[in-house]
Amino acid sequence: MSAKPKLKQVFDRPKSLKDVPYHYCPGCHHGLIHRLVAEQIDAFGLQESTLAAASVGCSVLLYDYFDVDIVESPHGRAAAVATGLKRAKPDSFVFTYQGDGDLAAIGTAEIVHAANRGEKITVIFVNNAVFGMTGGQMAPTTLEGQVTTTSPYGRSAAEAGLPIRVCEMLSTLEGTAFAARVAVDNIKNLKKAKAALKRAFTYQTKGWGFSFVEFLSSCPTNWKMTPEEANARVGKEMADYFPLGVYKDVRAN
Amino acid sequence: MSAKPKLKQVFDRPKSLKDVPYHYCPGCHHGLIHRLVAEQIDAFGLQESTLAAASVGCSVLLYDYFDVDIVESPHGRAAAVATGLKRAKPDSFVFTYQGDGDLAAIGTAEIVHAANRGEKITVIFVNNAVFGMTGGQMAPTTLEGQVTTTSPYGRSAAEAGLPIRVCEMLSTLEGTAFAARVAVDNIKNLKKAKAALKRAFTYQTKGWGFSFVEFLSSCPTNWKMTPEEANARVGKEMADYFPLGVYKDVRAN
Amino acid sequence: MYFDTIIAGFGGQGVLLMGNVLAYAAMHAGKQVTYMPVYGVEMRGGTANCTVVISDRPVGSPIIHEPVSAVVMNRPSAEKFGPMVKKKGQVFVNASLIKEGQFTTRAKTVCWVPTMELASDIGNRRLANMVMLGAVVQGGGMLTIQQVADALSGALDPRYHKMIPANVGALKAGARFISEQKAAKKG
Amino acid sequence: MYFDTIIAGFGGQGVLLMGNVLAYAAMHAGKQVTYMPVYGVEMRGGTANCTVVISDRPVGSPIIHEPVSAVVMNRPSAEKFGPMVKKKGQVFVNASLIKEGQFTTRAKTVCWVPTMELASDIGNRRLANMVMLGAVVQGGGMLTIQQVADALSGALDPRYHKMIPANVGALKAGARFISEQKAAKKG
Amino acid sequence: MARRVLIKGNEAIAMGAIEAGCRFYFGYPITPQNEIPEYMSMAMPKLGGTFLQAESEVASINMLLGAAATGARVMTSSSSPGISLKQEGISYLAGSQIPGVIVNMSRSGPGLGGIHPSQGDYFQSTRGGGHGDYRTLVLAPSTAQENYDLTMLAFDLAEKYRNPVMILGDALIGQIKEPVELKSYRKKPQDKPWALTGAKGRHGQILKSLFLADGELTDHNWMLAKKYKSMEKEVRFETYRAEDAQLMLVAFGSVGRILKTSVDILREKGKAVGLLRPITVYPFPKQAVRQAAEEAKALMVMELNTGQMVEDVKLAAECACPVDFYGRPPGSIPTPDELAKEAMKVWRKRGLK
Amino acid sequence: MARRVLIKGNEAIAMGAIEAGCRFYFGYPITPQNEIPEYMSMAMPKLGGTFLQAESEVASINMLLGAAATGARVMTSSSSPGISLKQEGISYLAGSQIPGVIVNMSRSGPGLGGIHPSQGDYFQSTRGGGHGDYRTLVLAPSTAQENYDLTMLAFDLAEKYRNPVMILGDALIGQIKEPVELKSYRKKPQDKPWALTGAKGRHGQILKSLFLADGELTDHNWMLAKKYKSMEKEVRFETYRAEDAQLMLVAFGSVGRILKTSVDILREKGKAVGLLRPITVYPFPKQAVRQAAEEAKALMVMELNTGQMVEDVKLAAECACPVDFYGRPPGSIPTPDELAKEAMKVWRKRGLK
Amino acid sequence: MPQVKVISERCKGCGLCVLACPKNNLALGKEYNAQGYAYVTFNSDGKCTGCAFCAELCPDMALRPYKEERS
Amino acid sequence: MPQVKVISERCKGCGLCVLACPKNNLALGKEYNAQGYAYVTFNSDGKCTGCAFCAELCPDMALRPYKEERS
Ligand SMILES: Cc1ncc(C[n+]2csc(CCOP(=O)(O)OP(=O)(O)O)c2C)c(N)n1
Ligand SMILES: Cc1ncc(C[n+]2csc(CCOP(=O)(O)OP(=O)(O)O)c2C)c(N)n1
Ligand code: SF4
Ligand code: SF4
Ligand code: SF4
Ligand code: SF4
Ligand code: SF4
Ligand code: SF4
Ligand SMILES: [Mg+2]
Ligand SMILES: [Mg+2]
Repeated sequence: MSAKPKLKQVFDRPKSLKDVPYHYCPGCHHGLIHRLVAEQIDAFGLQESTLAAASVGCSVLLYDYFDVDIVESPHGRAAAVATGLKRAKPDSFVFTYQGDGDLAAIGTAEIVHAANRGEKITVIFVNNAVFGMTGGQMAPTTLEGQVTTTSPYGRSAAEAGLPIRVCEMLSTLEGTAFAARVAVDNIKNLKKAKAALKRAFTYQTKGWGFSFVEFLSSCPTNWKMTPEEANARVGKEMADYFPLGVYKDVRAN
Repeated sequence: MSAKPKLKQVFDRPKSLKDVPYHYCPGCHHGLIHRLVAEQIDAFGLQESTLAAASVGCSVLLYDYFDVDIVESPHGRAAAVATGLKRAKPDSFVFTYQGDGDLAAIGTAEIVHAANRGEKITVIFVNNAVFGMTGGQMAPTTLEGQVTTTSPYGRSAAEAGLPIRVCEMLSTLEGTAFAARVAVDNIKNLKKAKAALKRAFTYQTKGWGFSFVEFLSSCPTNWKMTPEEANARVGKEMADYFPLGVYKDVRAN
Repeated sequence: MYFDTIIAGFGGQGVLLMGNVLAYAAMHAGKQVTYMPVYGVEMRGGTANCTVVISDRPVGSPIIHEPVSAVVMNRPSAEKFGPMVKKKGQVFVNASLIKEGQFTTRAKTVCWVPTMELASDIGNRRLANMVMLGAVVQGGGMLTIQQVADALSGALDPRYHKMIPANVGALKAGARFISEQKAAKKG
Repeated sequence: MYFDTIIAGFGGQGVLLMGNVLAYAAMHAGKQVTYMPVYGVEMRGGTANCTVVISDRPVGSPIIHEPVSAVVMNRPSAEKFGPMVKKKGQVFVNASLIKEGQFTTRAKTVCWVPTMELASDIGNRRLANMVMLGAVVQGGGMLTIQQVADALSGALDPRYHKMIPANVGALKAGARFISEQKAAKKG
Repeated sequence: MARRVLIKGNEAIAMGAIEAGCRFYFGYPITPQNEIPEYMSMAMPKLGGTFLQAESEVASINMLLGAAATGARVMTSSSSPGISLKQEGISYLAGSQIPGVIVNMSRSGPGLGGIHPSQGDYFQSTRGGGHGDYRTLVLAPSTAQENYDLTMLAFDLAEKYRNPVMILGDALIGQIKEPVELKSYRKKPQDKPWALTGAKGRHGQILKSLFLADGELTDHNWMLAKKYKSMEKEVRFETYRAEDAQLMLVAFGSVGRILKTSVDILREKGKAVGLLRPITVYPFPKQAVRQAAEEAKALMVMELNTGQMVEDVKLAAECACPVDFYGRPPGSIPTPDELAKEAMKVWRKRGLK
Repeated sequence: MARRVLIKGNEAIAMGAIEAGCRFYFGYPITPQNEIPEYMSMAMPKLGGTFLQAESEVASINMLLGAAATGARVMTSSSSPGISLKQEGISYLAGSQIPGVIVNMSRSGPGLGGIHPSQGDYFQSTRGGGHGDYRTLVLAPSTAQENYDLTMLAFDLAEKYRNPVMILGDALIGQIKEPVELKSYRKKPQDKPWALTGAKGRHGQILKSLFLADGELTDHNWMLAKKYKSMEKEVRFETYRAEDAQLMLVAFGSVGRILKTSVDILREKGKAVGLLRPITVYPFPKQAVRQAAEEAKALMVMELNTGQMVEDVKLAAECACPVDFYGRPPGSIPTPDELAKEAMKVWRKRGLK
Repeated sequence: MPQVKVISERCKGCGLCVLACPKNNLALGKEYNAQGYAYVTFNSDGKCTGCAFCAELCPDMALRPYKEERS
Repeated sequence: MPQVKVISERCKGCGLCVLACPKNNLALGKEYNAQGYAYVTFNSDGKCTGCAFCAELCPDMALRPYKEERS
């Protein structure tokens, strides 16, 4: 009788995530993005030196999940808070985690200037084209025609303009060293997302400047879709308007 | 004895400017830019339908000079105030007049979003690379190495980043219909400035969208230069970093 | 007359609609009424609840710490709200998802309503909430089933008006179940 | 001892420096002193002024509505501050730029100081402000010229220390002018 | 005949505003007031009005400033942190005398705090959260019906005084669904010679708060102070079973409504307890409180905070009788029973019979 | 020996901060406090510290929040409109218990107003200009020397209470140049176990103001309320010729200093007039005022506004003697003579001899 | 044989793993967990490759794939 | 003959018109106006073309150029 081959666990939680359930809705990508960030913290050995600026949005409870030092930021101000953290503790790894309402609406000035100054921080931008936490209002990144609770007839370009492409806008600034847009709707994209995150972490740990990773993310609840439909929308409509890719990588050789 | 040929005045104040002296320092371009704007108001016959949003900066007393309806905006918020004006009175001609501290620092979110929404307003942006009114502090547009009262050792790119090129940044937004950077340091540039202003006015009066004219401007007082030196700096160092030209003109044929 | 209740369950179970219909019916019956939903972050994670207070006098507080009744449509709700109900109160339990012993309560009366089964019986499992509402009205006695049925056209979005007869059927099924139970107990 | 003055002129005339040197000298002489500049938008348009108060007692208000003296270096300043000076006060007028009849004042004493001419005489027209300060100190009597001269090294940026002897010369020239005038009047 | 509907407090505000002729709304989402922008986004396009979701609360108060400068009726709404961000703009509105209605469905603070009902923004609302020596009228509804009615009033007052008017509620007031009678608004068209409409047949005119010339700002501030004084005639309050009350409870908004039940409970026990509920919290019903202080044996203030309105009550009572206080920071809503118990403590402490 | 220098009030603040170990400054220019960022921009690089000009006041208060969260001593400064914009951030600092020093060299409002000395921000500073039921310690210096000394104190208090501390001045206090004795700061190194320094040898820790669980926010608010109560021991005030005063003047900051001369003038005329000058305006020197109200025949409050601190004085005096008020909105600075005259009016009105 | 353990109390029944599995090894079940979610079940009929795609794409980290150890 | 009138009370002596004039017709004077500025003076020795560059570039609109009317 041949010995049963030993089974090895090929996936586990990153250790910089606490072992607690998320409060996120079924199928929400926030949880997945958290994990990817935590994996890099582990990979770079940064759990003991990370300082995070949480933001206000569905991910406001970030600090219940990440086992690192975290400060709550007022809505939209995470990039300014992170600037304070990094200036005071330049040897720390500092990141923000912000939604599209947080970063692209109320926090526009803070993100533009943090990028322009070339703050040595890493910004995780979760673009789900909607204000999730507050119940599904229009965001600056809401697609044209998309129905939300404050665009009940669909977003109108004439009234509200077209969605802002943040990655592209920030890439025009001299201070932005790395900027990429990724998605986690399938394994291929997930791998690219991991690579982009890794690169962003590299930028900060090497002191190369401001790094920015935009995640296209789903919000089944407020999109009024099943998780599968929402997941599919990320790769289709969203990625159509917000093309995936690396927008800036000043140290690319 | 031949009759002396009659002399005709070949230059006069625009009528939408009140006949009062400016409070500006000798050689300051603000006064000149005021006049160019007023000339277009006259040329387009808009004195009776113009609503302006004044801003906070050396030009805060705009309403003492322009003979049109004007509301004071809190520092940086002129683009939001103008949005309110235009939405409430869509048939009016609405413009803002903002300095680089006002528009490119504290007012970043407001200008980005007004542009992105494609508000049908005209923004006059006076970039003199310094906070004039408050006594010469560093602005987001202050050139690298430039000494100001808050960059006494010269602006450091490592600490403060490089100057923001607003015209370029706003041009990436879908809502920006017209954007140009001009100067008034010599007759040639003055003519181009007039043409750009005219085009911006055309955009608004035809309802074509958001129009933006950035003026490189001098601040002899805070640059600690004579008016001539300051005037020369506009055309040299400033225009080197902030290239003049039309950046966007979506209706150009 | 005074009645209050907390109605709780998963987001998809239509608990807010139950509260709304009840409140609407109370208004039409000339009562004072308040309806109070949970809102904000508390909505994440898929649970929902609302509180309805019906009275002859103006309603002071729309939120109740010790309710006269609770309507619990799933287990987490039963665990959370069961213990809060007054001693003399009633708990209406969705017997299709909750089992005996899965929650505690001081309440004298616990009505086990097999909502999904009753709804299936009348041909539409999705009407489980209306079945429960019928049971609550019958058991609570603050309104008549007819008053609630009459309120449906006002409370429901016109898009759903064609569903009114089915809803009325569900209300009645729930009411009937309670009556039968009572009769059984008495008998 | 109590003395106050408003010193006013064009931005380029060094009026703020005059005030600073005076305040610095007062501090070193062990007096209580305040110096208050104008600031903000009022600075546009090229005029400047400051107020210095010197006293044996703590100074309550650093801003004076009816000053004991005013030092006016140009015509707009004379027009603005001349009328504010107390009846018993003194106005020090820059006679190089201001003519008789160009401003009004109630002040008993008006000293016309040809600052630029006196400064030219000692070889540097740009020291007109120090000439005037010498005149003010001599005329006001709140400090000695020596006290002011001694304060220069502290009040001036080290870059300008090599200019101290010239400054002292200017102070003295101004003081001498006042003494001579007084002597002339008496005589 | 007035239509009776079952609507949320927030919807009542939106509907009241629209009934009062408000056609411009600028806002930014925040719980627990989202039904206001959501209602507006649905209704405005149909009415030819403007709903605009701004990029922030700072932007929205300034859009309001711009639109209101043209003489239009304009509203914005938010909740505590967002209202803090609007303070600079509110101060400008007051300084430039531009009317506007600002709704604060306040949350529990400080900071992000929570979304529980709370009355922690009383000071901010009544004592110039913004800089400078200005005041805003502040209306504190306690039912959905009052939300509707007072919103209409808010627009009238804003224009009458050329001043920002605040509506101060909380999650209870905004989220509650109650029957509301939809009365119709009797329009009083007002002349607005100050409005910016274009320099047609006149010189350009200006709305501003900057006054540089000597004494100008002093005059401006005196004028404003006089105006604020003149607002005192707008005082509104409600009394409930106040006749012969030995202990008079004083509370506004959500606590004010809960206390009615407490008063009933206490009256049933034979205790002569009444309620004075300020409806305008600025201007504060000083005279009514003063009178109550003279007639009752004790006043008792109850608030969802650790003591804010109690200062106004003490200032108004002028030591005519003792003023007790029960404060309860946000986090849970007190029941009528609990509050009745607290009242009884004071009843006994003050030896009332 | 302490060095004596002639410096501006604003510079005194910057120098006091640096002496107290402040190495992080975030600000945005605004008159009349620009000498603070300007001094910092000059000094910080030499000290290995950080001066950062933020894109706005909103950004700067949040940079302060971030840097202070690591346990560093951090300062920001601004003036009225900028302080209004910081209110949300201040509320977050209070809620998350993060220390920080915020200077308000206030301007005259409302709105843009002007840059005249003014005391229109008293309410905003002492009564939570931001949302929620929190308090900040507020120090009100009246001389350049006090600017220096109180700034050092501000850092200590901020850390002691894990709370934002405000320094409230105006153009007079910021722009005046006076001799200042540069005392040296005796460092009291403090343990800051709450500071974010990286999860080394411990789990991650959190600084936050959001409390969602039932009752958690109530507890948090009670804890804060207790803390505010405990701050009362920090009360500081100065009396001037107060012995036997029949009329006690009460004023803070710039008016406080001007009134000293007025008191001298009145005393010379043989009038028993004294001055009580609150140095901390929150906590307010209630007991001192109460005692003055008992000992004097009348109190008189003078402010550069139309009536703010007078409420605190009345609340403290508890009707023990009449409280009169002279207010003067910004626009011109009152002279000692003018104020002495106003005091004489009250002297006569109250029949004092 | 490779296999996947489902931590049923963590599963929210979103179905994203079902989509992710190239071998169709996962399916939403009929049992509800305490949170009220019908959690996913693993069909261990031998098709699982241990590729971990399912776990990688599960937002809630409810899956633990195992694979034979290479020796 | 083309010429330029200087509104001396409006001139701030900045010298930008001096720079602008292709014919060197303008120069800063030695007289001060009431504001204390040494205002510019026009040298009418016949070189002025009435091109108005000076007026166009004067920030303070202190210049009024005149030109023969074409008939
Ligand atoms: C100053 C302020 N304004 C508004 C809010 C309310 N608010 C909370 S989260 C949020 C937006 C959330 O959207 P987003 O940033 O896209 O995050 P998501 O929930 O979609 O992940 C808003 C507007 C707030 N907390 N503070
Ligand atoms: C909220 C606020 N912050 C700061 C100020 C002070 N302030 C007035 S003008 C100004 C900047 C002026 O610079 P800019 O916009 O470039 O105009 P300029 O004077 O250079 O023409 C600042 C910071 C203010 N009035 N309000
Ligand atoms: S509301 Fe949307 S973003 Fe928020 S947790 Fe649910 S799915 Fe995710
Ligand atoms: S300070 Fe500069 S921008 Fe302001 S008026 Fe003077 S020169 Fe012009
Ligand atoms: S490990 Fe791969 S094959 Fe196995 S269940 Fe998961 S996705 Fe399917
Ligand atoms: S992806 Fe995760 S949460 Fe979703 S069904 Fe699969 S195991 Fe459950
Ligand atoms: S009009 Fe032309 S030529 Fe004549 S002075 Fe002016 S710039 Fe010179
Ligand atoms: S450009 Fe105008 S202000 Fe300047 S010197 Fe010439 S005329 Fe005078
Ligand atoms: Mg979002
Ligand atoms: Mg500028």
